[in-house]
Amino acid sequence: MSDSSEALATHELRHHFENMEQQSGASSMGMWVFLVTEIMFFGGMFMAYLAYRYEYFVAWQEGSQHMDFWIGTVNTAVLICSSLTMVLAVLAIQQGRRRLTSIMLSVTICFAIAFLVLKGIEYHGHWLAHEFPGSSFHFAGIDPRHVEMFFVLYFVMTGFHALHVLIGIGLVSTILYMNQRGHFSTDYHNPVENVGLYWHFVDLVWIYLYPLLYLIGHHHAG
Amino acid sequence: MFPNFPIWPVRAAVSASNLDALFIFLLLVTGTVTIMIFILVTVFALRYRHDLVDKATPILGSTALETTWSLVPFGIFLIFFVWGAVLYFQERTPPRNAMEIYVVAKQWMWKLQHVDGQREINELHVPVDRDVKLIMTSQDVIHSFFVPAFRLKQDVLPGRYTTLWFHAIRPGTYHLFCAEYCGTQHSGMIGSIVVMNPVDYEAWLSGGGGEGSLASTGQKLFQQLGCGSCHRSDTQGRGPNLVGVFGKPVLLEDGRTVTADENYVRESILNPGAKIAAGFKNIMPSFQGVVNEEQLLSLVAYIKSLQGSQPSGLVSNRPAVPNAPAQSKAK
Amino acid sequence: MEKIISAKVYFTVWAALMCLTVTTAAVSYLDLGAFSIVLALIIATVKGSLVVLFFMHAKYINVKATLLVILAGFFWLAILLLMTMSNYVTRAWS
Amino acid sequence: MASATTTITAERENYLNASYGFRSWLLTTDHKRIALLYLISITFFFFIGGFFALLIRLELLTPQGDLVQADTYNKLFSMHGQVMIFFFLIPAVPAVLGNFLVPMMIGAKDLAFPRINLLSWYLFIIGGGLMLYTILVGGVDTGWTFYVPLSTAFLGTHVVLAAVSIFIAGFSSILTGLNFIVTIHRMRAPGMTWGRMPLFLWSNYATAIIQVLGTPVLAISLSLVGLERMFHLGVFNPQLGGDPLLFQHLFWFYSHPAVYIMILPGMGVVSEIIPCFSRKRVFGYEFVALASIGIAVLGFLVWAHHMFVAGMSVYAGMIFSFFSYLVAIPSAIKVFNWTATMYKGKIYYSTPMLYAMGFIGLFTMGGMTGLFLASLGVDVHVTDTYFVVAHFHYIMVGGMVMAYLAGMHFWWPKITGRMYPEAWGKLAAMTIFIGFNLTFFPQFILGWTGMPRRYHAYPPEFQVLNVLSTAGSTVLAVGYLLPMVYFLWALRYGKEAGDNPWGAAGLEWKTASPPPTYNFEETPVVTWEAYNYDELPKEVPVVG
Repeated sequence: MSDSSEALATHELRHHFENMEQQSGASSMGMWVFLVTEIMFFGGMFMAYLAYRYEYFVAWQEGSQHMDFWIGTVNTAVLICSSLTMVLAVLAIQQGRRRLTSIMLSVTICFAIAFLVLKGIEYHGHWLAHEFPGSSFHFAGIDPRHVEMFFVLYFVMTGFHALHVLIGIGLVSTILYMNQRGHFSTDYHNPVENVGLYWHFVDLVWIYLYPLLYLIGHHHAG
Repeated sequence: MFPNFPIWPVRAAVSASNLDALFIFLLLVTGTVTIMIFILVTVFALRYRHDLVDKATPILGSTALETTWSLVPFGIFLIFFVWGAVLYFQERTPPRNAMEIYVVAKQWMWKLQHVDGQREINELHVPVDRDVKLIMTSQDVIHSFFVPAFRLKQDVLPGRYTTLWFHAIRPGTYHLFCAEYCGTQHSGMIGSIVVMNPVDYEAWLSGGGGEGSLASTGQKLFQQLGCGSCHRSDTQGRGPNLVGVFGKPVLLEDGRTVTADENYVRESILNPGAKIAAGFKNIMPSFQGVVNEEQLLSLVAYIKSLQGSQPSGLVSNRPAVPNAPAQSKAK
Repeated sequence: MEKIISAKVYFTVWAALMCLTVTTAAVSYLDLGAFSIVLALIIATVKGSLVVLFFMHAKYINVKATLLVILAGFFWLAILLLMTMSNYVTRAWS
Repeated sequence: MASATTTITAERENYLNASYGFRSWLLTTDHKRIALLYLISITFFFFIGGFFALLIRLELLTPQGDLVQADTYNKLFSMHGQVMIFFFLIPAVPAVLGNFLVPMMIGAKDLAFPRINLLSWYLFIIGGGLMLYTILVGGVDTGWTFYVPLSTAFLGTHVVLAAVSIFIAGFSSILTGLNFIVTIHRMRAPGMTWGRMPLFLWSNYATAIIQVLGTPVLAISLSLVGLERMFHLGVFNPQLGGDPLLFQHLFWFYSHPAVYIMILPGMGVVSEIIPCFSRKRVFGYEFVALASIGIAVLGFLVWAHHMFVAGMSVYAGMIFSFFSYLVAIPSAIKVFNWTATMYKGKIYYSTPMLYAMGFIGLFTMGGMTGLFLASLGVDVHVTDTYFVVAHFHYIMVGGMVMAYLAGMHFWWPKITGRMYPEAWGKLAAMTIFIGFNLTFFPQFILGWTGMPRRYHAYPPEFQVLNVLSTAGSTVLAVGYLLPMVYFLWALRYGKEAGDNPWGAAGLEWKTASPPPTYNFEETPVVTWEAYNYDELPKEVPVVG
């Protein structure tokens, strides 16, 4: 994210760097630092999840049983596949195969859109089941107040994650456009790598969200 | 002295004397070090003024000195830490048999309720030389119960009980402040603590028009709400028998154990499904919105007063017939 | 400076991730008590490590400082979670 | 300011006269120009925050609370805190002096990501603009702490607006930190090893660590507050099932380390100035350097000492109290080392040195009173009273603002190429020192005797000390206006400074004043240790 604009105008070395190696090292490190801030951003939500799961154990179990297990599982697979195509896009540009890079980026975008569509279907299901927190929320089982909080955290966490997927689609599209314009080559492809890092991070967050939200109460429901 | 220029707050409780000792110790130690640094900076600045010295003497540093001025402060800090922690632990551990007073804070007043039924607003009368324990909650935002003369402060939280205890040693009238910013009239949420001689206190108690003890108010409410139809005083009820439960560990349905303290009783009334006692079903309705904070406190006081002759130890309260048929509506 | 990893590695990692997803989903049908969540998180951590090490090339980074950045991220997350939980876990003690 | 500075040193091309016009400033990627943009912005916010402070002090002149209404007073202290912390103190040294000096001190042409640096300033301006808008449409009265459920369910003011403005300013701070970390790691000139870096860089590096790791947690906490308030979602509000203490944990996870964001760079400034005006290498370089990193790491383990009376468990309180004492040790190490640096030096009482010595004194007092607050038992009494207010003003204003002014005087010749009037500088330094102590020392006593903070009206016995404090604040205000005036005067009428008026070590003094756009004619190669004053002229050329 950070460096796509950084390199937009220029193929060659930016004036303030001594050489390409310094430039690409700085760019990848900058991206990692940015991802660390993302870890801490999601960390705040994981903290809320953890504290309340500890306090309202039963409600968390209950809430989890109302997740759409199959959509969650399929979405996990979708994101893993998109990570594969993303890393293959990076590999292709490293080898200078620009056309293959474009294809792989396009497939990644398709997977990302599929993820969001499935997420939308899932949200719609929750809406119909009166599981949206707020005045329309209705829950018949034990401890409805804290089950509602489970749903608050569910929507906040998956909502922020979906926002990141959306931003990811924008970034991958930008990279795709730049690649079509011939911006990248074997020698210069930092932006592709950085968007790749960002995309894998989005996958990484989901890898934890999946068990924490979908699996903790599943055996009771299943 | 100077009535409008105090430099030391009044010492009116045991906690105040304890704390003052630590405070003076801290003041002496930190004061000495601070003055030492001031003197060193001043002396160096004067002694090594640029026109008195031809050339600075290069010194790189000294590991021995660095170690010393890391380890010595560390040792001193350990004393501060342990002393402070011990005081804190004492302040947070109310003695048994303390006289209990219930506090409900709201924007922007203090409501105080004695076990015998007297209610007060923004003023609390307590006897000298008695352990007094406050059980506090808020019905809106976070407040903080602060009595400078006792050197005590505790935030008062909505949705939970916090406690505070003191042992007053000097009769008099002392400030009660709200110390946690709580909205527009925060600075108006002040009151006073009146510490009285036992004789005066008895006189005050008999003068106040209490409407029966807090526990008896709670008992009435308990009957009004129909709690007794399930929480019977034998083992046949659909809910646990509450006699002698208070203060004991309770085995929960999911295998965990909690202590039946004020917060557990409160949670079980407002949010019965959260921690169900082992052997019982989740059939009790929530009383969220049905009882207010003061009524809740009276229920807590009532349940606390039910000190029956149950054997101590882990109270399981399991009914004689496990999972008694109980699907009809509770209440 | 940069190392090109063969597509074979990526496909292997992908296959492993898919298998682990199926495993964790399958295991969730069993009631293992408290161990359910532990197992699910162990699998998630294995999956996460695979993503970070191979897809994100952490295994191949030759700048030590960048590795330090990654470790710092997880270390600070642990500080946040553990230190806060110290309050919740000990709340009932007194 | 821009047009005034461009008239000087016409002969040599430098970053100020390299190009002209608004576009050349607003679209610049030169770290030095961005530093000046930040300087103007934060100075503006400093005076806004200062104005609120003066109103607060005027209100407290009398116990009745008769100058402004209670809700106005609450808005005043809330906005004083939010403006000063997020729009002055946090960006002050890193974004102004750090931006200007970090690349130069390591011998680089610019920061690693110049455009991101500019983006960071724009985010600051957007956040700051929103904050100004919040103030203009009626302000906010949450305190700077946004405690729930007060902020999410009870106040009718512009809470979400203020939260969004701080959220955005937070990203500006993150980007500055990100840039510094990468720059210091990847852009050092040949020979500029970690062990040769000036301590200002070490402390800015430590600051950047906190900015990058802490700020996102503030961002998510404020987001959750906004969501709870706007959509009535239960996250923290106990009436909706939440736990208000969780908010306090998340908030202080950032906001306690944020105190170190504010003070660490100031420590870096002082570590530059004391060796220069003692003409001697800093005592125990490695220890001062590592103490910065130590503070950054340990600083993350102490946050809940703000919550000792909040209803936290006794055992958690003990853990956090212990770590709070631990983090005091690196700070103590620094104070001892600065003092030891003066020993057998050749000391010049220049303006920056006066500020630096003032810093040592005031920071020591702030730190020592911190030991009272770290002690569980004492904290119960003095927390949420004026004792805390005095303590953190000794650190933030006595420490940080003194250090910031010290740095501004020290590097003013480098930034503008002109000297400020030395006599006026000394006068201002003395005025500020006296005014500061008069303002804030009485507040220690007020707090100890029990006056709670954030009180609009107070019992009459506290009046004498409050009057003293208000009197001090007027002296302090004059002290802060003085540098403003003579700095502007010096832009046009100041003596030309020359490249290195102080005879100081450090790469920034080896280039022209003001420096050329790319800082150095050619990339410097460092072959010497930091603070090699024994190899430099034994006297300070200008004030000597």
